[in-house]
Amino acid sequence: MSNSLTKSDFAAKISAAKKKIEENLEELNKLDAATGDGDHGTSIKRVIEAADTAAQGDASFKDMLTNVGMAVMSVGVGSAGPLIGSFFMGMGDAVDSEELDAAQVAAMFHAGVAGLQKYSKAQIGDKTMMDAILPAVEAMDGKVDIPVLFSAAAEAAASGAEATRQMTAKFGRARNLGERTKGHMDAGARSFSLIFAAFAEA
Amino acid sequence: MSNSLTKSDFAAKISAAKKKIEENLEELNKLDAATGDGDHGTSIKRVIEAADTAAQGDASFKDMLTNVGMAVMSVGVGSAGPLIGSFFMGMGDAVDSEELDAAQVAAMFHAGVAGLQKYSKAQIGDKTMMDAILPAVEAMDGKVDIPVLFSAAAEAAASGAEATRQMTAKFGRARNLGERTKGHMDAGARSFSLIFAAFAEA
Amino acid sequence: MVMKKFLNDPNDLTPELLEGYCLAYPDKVKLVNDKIVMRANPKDESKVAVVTLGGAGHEPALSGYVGDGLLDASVVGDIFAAPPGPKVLEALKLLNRDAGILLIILNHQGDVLNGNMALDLAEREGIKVKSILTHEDIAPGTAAPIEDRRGLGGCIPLAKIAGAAADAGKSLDEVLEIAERFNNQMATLAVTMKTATAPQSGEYISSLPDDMMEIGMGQHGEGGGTGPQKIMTADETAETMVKKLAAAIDVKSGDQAMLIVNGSGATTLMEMFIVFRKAYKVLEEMGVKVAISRCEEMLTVQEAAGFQMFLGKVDDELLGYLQAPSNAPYWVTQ
Amino acid sequence: MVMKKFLNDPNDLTPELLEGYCLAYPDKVKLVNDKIVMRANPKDESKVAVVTLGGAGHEPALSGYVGDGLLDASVVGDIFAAPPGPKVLEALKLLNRDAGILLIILNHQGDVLNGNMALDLAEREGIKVKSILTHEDIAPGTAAPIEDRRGLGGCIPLAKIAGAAADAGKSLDEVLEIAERFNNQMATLAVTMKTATAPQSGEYISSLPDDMMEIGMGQHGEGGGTGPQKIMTADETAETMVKKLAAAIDVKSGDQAMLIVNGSGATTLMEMFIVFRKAYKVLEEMGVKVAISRCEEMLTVQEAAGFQMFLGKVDDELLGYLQAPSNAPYWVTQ
Ligand SMILES: Nc1ncnc2c1ncn2[C@@H]1O[C@H](COP(=O)(O)OP(=O)(O)O)[C@@H](O)[C@H]1O
Ligand SMILES: Nc1ncnc2c1ncn2[C@@H]1O[C@H](COP(=O)(O)OP(=O)(O)O)[C@@H](O)[C@H]1O
Ligand SMILES: [Mg+2]
Ligand SMILES: [Mg+2]
Ligand SMILES: [Mg+2]
Ligand SMILES: [Mg+2]
Repeated sequence: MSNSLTKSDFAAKISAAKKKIEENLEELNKLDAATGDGDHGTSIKRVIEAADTAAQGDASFKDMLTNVGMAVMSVGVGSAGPLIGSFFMGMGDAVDSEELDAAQVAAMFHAGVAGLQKYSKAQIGDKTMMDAILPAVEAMDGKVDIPVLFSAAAEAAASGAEATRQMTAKFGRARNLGERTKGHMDAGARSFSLIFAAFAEA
Repeated sequence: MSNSLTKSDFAAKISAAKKKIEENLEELNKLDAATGDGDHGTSIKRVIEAADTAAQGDASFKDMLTNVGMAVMSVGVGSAGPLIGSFFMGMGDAVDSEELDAAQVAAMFHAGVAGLQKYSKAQIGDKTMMDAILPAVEAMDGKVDIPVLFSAAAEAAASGAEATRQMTAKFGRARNLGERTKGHMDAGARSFSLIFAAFAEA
Repeated sequence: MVMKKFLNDPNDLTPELLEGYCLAYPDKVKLVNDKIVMRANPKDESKVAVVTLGGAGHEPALSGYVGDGLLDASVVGDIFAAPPGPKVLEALKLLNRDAGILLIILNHQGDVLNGNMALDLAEREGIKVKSILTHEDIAPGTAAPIEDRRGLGGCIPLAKIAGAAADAGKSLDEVLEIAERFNNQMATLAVTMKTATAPQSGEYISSLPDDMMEIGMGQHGEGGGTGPQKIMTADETAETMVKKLAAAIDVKSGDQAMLIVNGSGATTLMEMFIVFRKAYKVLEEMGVKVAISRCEEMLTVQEAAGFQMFLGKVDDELLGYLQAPSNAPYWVTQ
Repeated sequence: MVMKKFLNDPNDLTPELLEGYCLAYPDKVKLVNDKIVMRANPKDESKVAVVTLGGAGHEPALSGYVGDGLLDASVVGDIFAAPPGPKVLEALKLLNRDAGILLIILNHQGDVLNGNMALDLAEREGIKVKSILTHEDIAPGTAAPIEDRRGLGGCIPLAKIAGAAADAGKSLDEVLEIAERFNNQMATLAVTMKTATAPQSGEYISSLPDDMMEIGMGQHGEGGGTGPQKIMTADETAETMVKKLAAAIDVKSGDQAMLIVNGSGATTLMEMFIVFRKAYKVLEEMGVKVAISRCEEMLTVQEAAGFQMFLGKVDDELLGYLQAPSNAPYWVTQ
């Protein structure tokens, strides 16, 4: 992989993420069953499949991201749609060329976080997907090499997801279980550790 | 026991029947559960308790039987109420004195059967309480000694009930199960074998 | 095992449920003589009264259908047990009128015995009453003797028709004739997935293996069906059942029908809609017009999973009565 | 294990149930753009429209309450999942009018996120819409932050009030004010005895030991309650719950209230009547008048056993709207 990210590079990463999510579907449903309603695997699968389909067209990189965002929002899987949809929509705001260097990739992901935060108030430590996403995007800062950037993100997402085991859920359905959520990894965080891992591998 | 049957003799027999039914409540519910809805023990218990209460007053023998019949009919336990109620009501039709000899006792029970048959078309072999009642009442014919009359009735009721095991139900809820009722003793027949046994013992 | 039900003393089940019911809908129904549910606003005595009887435990049936345009009274027995004949007589006495009374009896032995006893007693007292026996279960086949064809949920639309005709001022003979017409062209078939617990004893009523269902079970879990079979899809179940029903009442292209999916208790309305959809489509393909329908719990069997599918052929007059205004707690039509 | 449900392909659940529903009540509701249930006879555009959104799997809620005098539309998501914001926007566009639209959102994160997104998008398109958030669950206590107080079945009587006020010609601000008044004086508490199976996966949603029940569980079987406790009698359960509800909305002697016992699925109407009876009596002792009530399955959780008890304080105006004529399939008032 060259040291730039094009639309088709990113589309390939999304495809890889889709494959990885599909492979781990059962585990994700089980994680959500422990603290929520047991559908997160199915939901995230539908989200990432919608993203993958929307990423295929011949729109510009920017428009591709907006399309992916809208497609994800329209999936209709409860919270995951609007949250992850606004993440991709947000990314689109920061992209204006067809080839990004490492700093631009990091900026794209930061813009995604900004989009997501319009809808979610969850912070690090609240036991949500944020616990994987926020450290992953932080870890991209200052990287010059794109593969290194994605590996760092994947590593940070993985340990962020791991850390959710010790946390008490503050958002989503799991919030109602309070202390009883301790000891279980958050399903959404696990999804994003898988997604960032796929981004790094593809 | 003398060789005549008074109202209080018969009331004592009803009390004995009540005791016997109460002792065998579970078995009767279980028998009905196999071929019906599992409530026959509870139903016949309520029937015989109502009969016992109604038998206590100081009415004439004839009126006592009518009162018992009406009380049983008013119990509200599905089929058992009207069937057994009309059995006692029918008995009342045949009684006109306060002391009956063996032939009059047999006549009283035959009149009971006639009352019952106004409402039930069940015959011997149809796997109902008739399979205990009809042979029991037949067995009373020609007896001169009242204890002998009741022993003969009890014996006939017992073997009549036993014989229902081989039968296919033709009446009541059990009818719907058809062939599947074979192998189970009929609950109503078992009740009357217990009742006639108590009549013989008291 | 502890029953998973909200109950107090099992002996008080029926009085408590009736009291709660009448407290919930006091503008529509009232409880008289412990076990008789009557309209809160009785109709004019010049009109025929329509009465039914049956055991409790099937809520909302039968008492849920007492109200303007529907039943005048329902005489309630204990759980799954017919009320005693003398209690039915009390209701007939309360509603005694020159116009007469129609007594709807469902074909279950207890109901028939006690209903007939009440009719005998009423006749002796000079009460004008006629009866109609519903027996629309087609599980044993339409050629089966009447004793084998149980009265299932079809008594409810039949009561709606009789109630509307009576409220419209028809004579007793006319009400009976109209109700009999419907009685002869209606059919019900039940299917069960999970049996229920008898609320007094906590015992399971019958049972079904985990992967089995049974078509044709009675509404107390008693048999009568085709025996346990592997669970089918909603579409297969609906198609199998509606075809049998259509054949039984001989509906043909151009006919109008009423279609009801009546839930037994635990089966969700979601499933009932899915079943209804297929049954409707099968009828549509046959050219039969579903002119009126209901999808809800009408006559339940405690927490059994399953439903009764009902199909009745209707003409414009019957349809008019089915669509006429009514104000029973569980069947309100504007 | 095979699920004891009548289903076809689990992926088709929602479209099939919606199609079945609209086929069963074609004179009242119709399906638009796949997932929007609208009145078959739309009301005059001069009147405020009332819309809600929510996942399927809770039938008859929410779509069962679309009809004259009640909702104008319900936007339906997949089983237990909020519909996407863009789909909600479609409904708002279809009902766009100068009089404005009231969007009722139940406080569940998915509904809130997608509802808010639709509101954002609608604002950009110049659609006049305001929203109201129901959050009447008192399981976490009334002092708990709003995020913790879920929107349960109370959205249905609230929709009845908003729908009746809108149909009566009230302005958007007036409808909102009236609905908010009720919103601030209503409370719901749920109790669960048996959890349900998710119909897509066949998995049990949560679980409860054989001799346990839980007060305060959410309507998807998620927790939030006081934890499992030994099964209480119907009277104890009713008394415990109604007292908490009465305290939460501070009803006092002389007040009028609406009381609902809303079954979760497998709990029988028999049990609900018994529970209602005791709750009514406790209120009566407090001097609170139950001015209107319902006992039925309104917002279910598949075949879960349990119920939601709802208590709302009403004044004559609110009571008038609750009693006003309506013709939704699952809430008909003459
Ligand atoms: N407000 C939130 N912000 C960020 N992530 C959230 C939020 N609420 C929930 N999540 C994430 O969503 C996951 C659950 O997703 P999913 O099961 O698809 O949605 P639902 O809760 O609608 O069933 C949780 O594990 C958590 O990571
Ligand atoms: N038509 C009938 N004639 C005589 N006995 C009958 C008839 N129908 C049913 N029985 C008897 O009644 C018994 C069942 O009684 P019970 O369980 O109390 O009534 P139910 O069927 O209403 O639950 C049967 O075992 C049978 O002996
Ligand atoms: Mg989930
Ligand atoms: Mg029985
Ligand atoms: Mg139910
Ligand atoms: Mg979900």
